[in-house]
Amino acid sequence: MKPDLRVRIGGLELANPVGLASGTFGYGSEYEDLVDVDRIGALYTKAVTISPRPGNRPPRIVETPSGMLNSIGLANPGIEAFIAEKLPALRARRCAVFVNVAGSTEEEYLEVVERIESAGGVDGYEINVSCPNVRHGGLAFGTDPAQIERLTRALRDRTRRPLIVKLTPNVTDIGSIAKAAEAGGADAVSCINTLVGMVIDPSKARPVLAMGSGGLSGPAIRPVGVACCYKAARAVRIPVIGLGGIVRAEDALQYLLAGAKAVQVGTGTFVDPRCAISVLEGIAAWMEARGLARIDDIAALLRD
Amino acid sequence: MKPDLRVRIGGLELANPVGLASGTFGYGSEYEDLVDVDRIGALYTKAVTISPRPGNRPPRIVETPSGMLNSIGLANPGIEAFIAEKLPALRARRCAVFVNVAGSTEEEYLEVVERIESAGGVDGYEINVSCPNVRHGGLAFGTDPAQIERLTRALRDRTRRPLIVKLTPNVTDIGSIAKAAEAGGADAVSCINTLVGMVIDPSKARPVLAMGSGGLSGPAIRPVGVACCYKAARAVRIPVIGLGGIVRAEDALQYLLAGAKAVQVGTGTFVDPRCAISVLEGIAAWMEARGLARIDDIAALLRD
Amino acid sequence: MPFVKQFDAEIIENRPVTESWRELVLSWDGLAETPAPGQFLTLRVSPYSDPLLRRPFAFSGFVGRAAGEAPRASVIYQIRGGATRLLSELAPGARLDAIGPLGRGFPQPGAEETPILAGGGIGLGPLLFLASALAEIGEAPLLVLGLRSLSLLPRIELPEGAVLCTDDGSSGFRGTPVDWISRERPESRPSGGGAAVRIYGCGPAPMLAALSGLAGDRGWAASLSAEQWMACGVGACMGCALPRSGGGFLRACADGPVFDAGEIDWKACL
Amino acid sequence: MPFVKQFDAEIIENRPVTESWRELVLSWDGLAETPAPGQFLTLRVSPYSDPLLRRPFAFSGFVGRAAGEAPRASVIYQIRGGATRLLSELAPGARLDAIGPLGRGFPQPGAEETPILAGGGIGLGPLLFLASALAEIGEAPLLVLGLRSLSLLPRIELPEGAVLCTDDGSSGFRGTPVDWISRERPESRPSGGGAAVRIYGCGPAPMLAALSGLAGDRGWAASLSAEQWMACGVGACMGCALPRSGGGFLRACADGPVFDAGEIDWKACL
Ligand SMILES: Cc1cc2nc3c(=O)[nH]c(=O)nc-3n(C[C@H](O)[C@H](O)[C@H](O)COP(=O)(O)OP(=O)(O)OC[C@H]3O[C@@H](n4cnc5c(N)ncnc54)[C@H](O)[C@@H]3O)c2cc1C
Ligand SMILES: Cc1cc2nc3c(=O)[nH]c(=O)nc-3n(C[C@H](O)[C@H](O)[C@H](O)COP(=O)(O)OP(=O)(O)OC[C@H]3O[C@@H](n4cnc5c(N)ncnc54)[C@H](O)[C@@H]3O)c2cc1C
Ligand SMILES: Cc1cc2nc3c(=O)[nH]c(=O)nc-3n(C[C@H](O)[C@H](O)[C@H](O)COP(=O)(O)O)c2cc1C
Ligand SMILES: Cc1cc2nc3c(=O)[nH]c(=O)nc-3n(C[C@H](O)[C@H](O)[C@H](O)COP(=O)(O)O)c2cc1C
Ligand code: FES
Ligand code: FES
Repeated sequence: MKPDLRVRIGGLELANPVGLASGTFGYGSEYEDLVDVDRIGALYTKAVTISPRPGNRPPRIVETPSGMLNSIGLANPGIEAFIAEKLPALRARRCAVFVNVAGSTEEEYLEVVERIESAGGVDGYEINVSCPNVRHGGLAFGTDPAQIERLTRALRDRTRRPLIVKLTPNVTDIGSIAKAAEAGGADAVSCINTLVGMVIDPSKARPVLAMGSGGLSGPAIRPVGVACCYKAARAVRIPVIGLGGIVRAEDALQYLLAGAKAVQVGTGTFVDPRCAISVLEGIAAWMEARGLARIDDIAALLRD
Repeated sequence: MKPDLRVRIGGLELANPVGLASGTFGYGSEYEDLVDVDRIGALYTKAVTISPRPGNRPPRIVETPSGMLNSIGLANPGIEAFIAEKLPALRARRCAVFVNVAGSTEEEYLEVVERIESAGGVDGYEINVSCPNVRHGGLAFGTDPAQIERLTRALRDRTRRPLIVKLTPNVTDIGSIAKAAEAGGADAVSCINTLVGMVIDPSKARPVLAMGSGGLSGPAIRPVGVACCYKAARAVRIPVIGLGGIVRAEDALQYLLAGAKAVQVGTGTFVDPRCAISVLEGIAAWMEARGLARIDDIAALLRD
Repeated sequence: MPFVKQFDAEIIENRPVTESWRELVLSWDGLAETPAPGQFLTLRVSPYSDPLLRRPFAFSGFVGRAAGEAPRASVIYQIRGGATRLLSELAPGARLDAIGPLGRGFPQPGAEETPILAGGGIGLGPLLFLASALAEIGEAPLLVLGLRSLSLLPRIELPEGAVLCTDDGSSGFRGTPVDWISRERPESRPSGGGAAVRIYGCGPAPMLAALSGLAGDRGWAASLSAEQWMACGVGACMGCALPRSGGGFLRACADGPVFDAGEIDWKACL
Repeated sequence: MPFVKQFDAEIIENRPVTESWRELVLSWDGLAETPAPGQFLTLRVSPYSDPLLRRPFAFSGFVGRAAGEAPRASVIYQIRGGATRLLSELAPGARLDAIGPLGRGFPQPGAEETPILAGGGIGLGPLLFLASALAEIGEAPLLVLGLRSLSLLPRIELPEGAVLCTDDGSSGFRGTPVDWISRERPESRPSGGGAAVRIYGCGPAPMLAALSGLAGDRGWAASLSAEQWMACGVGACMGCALPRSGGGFLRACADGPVFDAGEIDWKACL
């Protein structure tokens, strides 16, 4: 019997649990020739901010053992150009589309969501709270439960579409942050965003990335992501979406067993554009071999 | 001209900046046939606790991409057996010996240090504050600046030997923790300890480690360690000792450029027991090629 | 403690013995100590950081220095995951960073003891080594080997009289080595004397538990080789803990890998 | 947009052309589009996670489908770090996951433009490809190559009339390609007409900056191929940013790697 791969986030039904992570798949068209995006459950756009942002000075990426650092710096054309140039093609997608939203103040987040709500045509939002809050001394929104709850509540007032809060692992207690998002009315949390990291080139005696530090992603961080997901899934009742270092179906199964309802593939797409599709096929085959009917049945298997 | 490799931690002079990390080199004798320990700057013992601890149920280790998880669980013979059986050989070492100290309450830490102070023969202490504090709801000492400062101050009252506080990276702001250790009177901080991680075996639908989660070490975490070290070195004036994923001299140079005064090799010794020696030789050769006279000259090169 | 050495070994041979098994022969030129059956070495299979850790393998044979030829050590291994896959791709002439001999090997049988060697899977290598070492001191040890199926029989010369057991009955006895021994060797400890039999076991954990149970029932001695994930391989990291009978843990690498059956709680290893 | 494909390429040849350079020939059986000079492919060199990311390499040649033979694409690469070291160890017959053709290649020279191809280092491959493509359309392009020393000259057939420049004067002209061009080709833009010369440049960043400066001074056109770290190679990740003249950034992979000299702030790339 073919397993039922559908999963529900808020009021939205995704065809399957595999998504393409924000910042690694552009706005969906760049990988057109290589990936059949329509087979994927959800596409998360590169972060959109109120004003256009050129992004950080290069170099912006560097490889690390089993991972990579990036300091792209939210490079994006801004909400206006996003709506004019990117949204039409995204609207035509058969998979669910979540816009990843970023800002430096609460108002900026709200305005992006309001503008997209008026334009219509997307399925939901993923709120990137790893950005430094300029009003609060530059510490990221995502490290303070009170700020998270407040921001989520304000966003909740603006949209009935699914609202996902994306958690950063750079905190002492990810469970309390997940709880704050739930209290603020989020429909789901996704975790993890990148870990703060730095690579220094001894021959030049300076950091490889122009910005100094960057965000660590890829297989190197997978154990951290699975542990965060496990904790978050036990802290909240809303769905948890797991990501970090997924390159094979077994990696995604680790997240689903840890309690995630869905997963995302990020850096894995860079390594092999077919990654998300083969992860999806692998999950389905694994469920079929074990006679599991639904995605929820996976998490129920875990014996800890 | 041969560079001067000596570094100073508190009142102690180390012959060179390379150390062997706690938990990866036992009590110094296990690698006897393979490593000339006398060439190393410092040896950090496996954690010592007041009572003997058998450690956690196996499996205790699992490999991850470019890293490994461990949940050894502070397995050690306890302070009494340590003094009777391990200390005599450690005393005879030519390199500096730091005892890594752990406990579940403040009193346990204090008692271990007091007992060793009476016995004598070690060069200093490295305080492992990643252990959950049983009195404070199980959250690690190392995540709370107030607890760190208090514990450090109490330890400071018991010893004039160098006191190193070992920081965990599983916190929102490692700078504030480093500052608390400095305020409490620490002579140095070392960073980083392992990151919390988990690996689940889908075929068995359970975590590979019997304890569920464990500590991630090895090259995978190096970018996180360098970033933490960079931050800690800018937060405090006391020396920072860098570790996490060092396997080659260039890795150690990243830490020294980031502001560390010394480094430790942990998982790297498992991969190649000669690791610490070749790191040391590589640092010396690099300094010589650049005409650097002292270890401090390395950090001065950094252009950020 | 035996003297352990790290050296740059040359691959002399790396030959398929079944679909997923290989026999590796290394030039043991860094010779410090002659390895004993049951001891192991660790290999670093890649200069990259994935796979990262050294991998332990038991010796399956050793040929000392002969006229003009360096000593040779061999290993029989199964391709299981990343490191063994990489290892299988290395050609003769390639070099490997090796450390050994490590751990505590099999003890000699007592004067009154008949050795029975029982095993399967990755236990094959060390048992073959033990069989040839026993043959050299004049013993004619009985080797009882378990396989899932005949097609998995390695293309390796087995000692005379070796008993083959297959799960599917495709060759030899249908059943496990433990089944065979239980049926064919009903004798128990001779009243008043030492153990009649010493079991030497190496194989998957369930087989070790069954061998330990059988030996206990019959009053036989048993020396069993355990497997556990290892990081250091030399006793420093406490990673390879096995549950000790009566509480606490022993290290597979330094206290073992061969243990007297009574030392370990084999059931807790399952 | 050209049509890009991912396919399983077979290594036909992987031959040393200097101590640390190799020429790789792949069977381009996944042919979707014929690559143009200046375009590149990305290769996944290992199934393990270190090295992790795909690596970009410019085409150095392409031979279309001939009777009974699959099309072949070639690449000339330098062993620089982990991935290229691994790549150099692969034998003919091995398979590689390849994606291409990617990026924007070199434009054709204008009717009045004399093409001068200048480069060094890893720029050699794409310039050789361009030279042969230009020769096919009847141009006789001048190729000016820079090397640190004669001993680094690749064992590769160079087009007739190619000028060799060495930093140490061990062969040919002592100096850089930019020095040679500045001295030997003093002409500038003919009054009223188009550019007299189009520089095609590929090489290290300082050479590109110098070529851009020279072209600017002389009023020449210049098409320069830039290098930058890449993650996706298809324009999705914004990782390969290059500073655009007048602010903002362009993507090396999708907007380039070949740019009109005026598009990029080459000095800021140093
Ligand atoms: C003392 C000792 C002697 C050994 N001798 C041999 C031998 O002679 N021949 C041989 O083929 N193998 C032997 N092994 C096992 C061998 O070390 C592993 O098969 C090898 O490390 C697997 O590496 P890999 O990267 O290919 O597989 P991995 O990807 O690391 O593992 C594949 C699977 O194998 C299992 N596994 C791997 N290593 C261990 C372990 N140490 N303990 C328990 N389960 C494990 C796990 O279930 C894992 O999922 C021995 C192990 C020990 C501890
Ligand atoms: C469009 C494009 C075309 C290329 N064509 C060729 C080619 O035809 N032949 C060839 O030999 N190489 C080419 N390269 C460079 C090639 O991709 C790198 O040399 C290779 O990725 C190095 O991988 P590695 O793991 O061996 O070295 P690494 O260990 O990754 O790097 C070694 C050193 O090389 C430098 N480096 C590596 N990659 C880059 C990069 N992308 N940008 C800047 N510096 C870098 C760094 O200084 C680094 O320290 C091209 C690069 C690009 C972007
Ligand atoms: C190049 C790059 C750009 C990214 N940009 C964003 C972004 O704009 N918004 C966001 O929430 N996460 C962003 N991320 C984080 C990823 O979505 C993901 O959380 C992280 O990379 C971990 O997953 P992975 O290991 O599968 O890549 C980015 C990651 C990378 C590698
Ligand atoms: C097996 C193992 C045991 C460890 N035990 C201890 C310990 O007892 N006390 C401690 O402070 N750190 C302990 N650590 C942490 C290391 O000292 C070090 O901080 C960490 O592994 C990161 O460094 P690395 O990547 O070089 O291994 C242990 C690490 C490993 C891998
Ligand atoms: S593997 Fe380290 S103690 Fe056994
Ligand atoms: S490499 Fe991703 S946009 Fe160029």
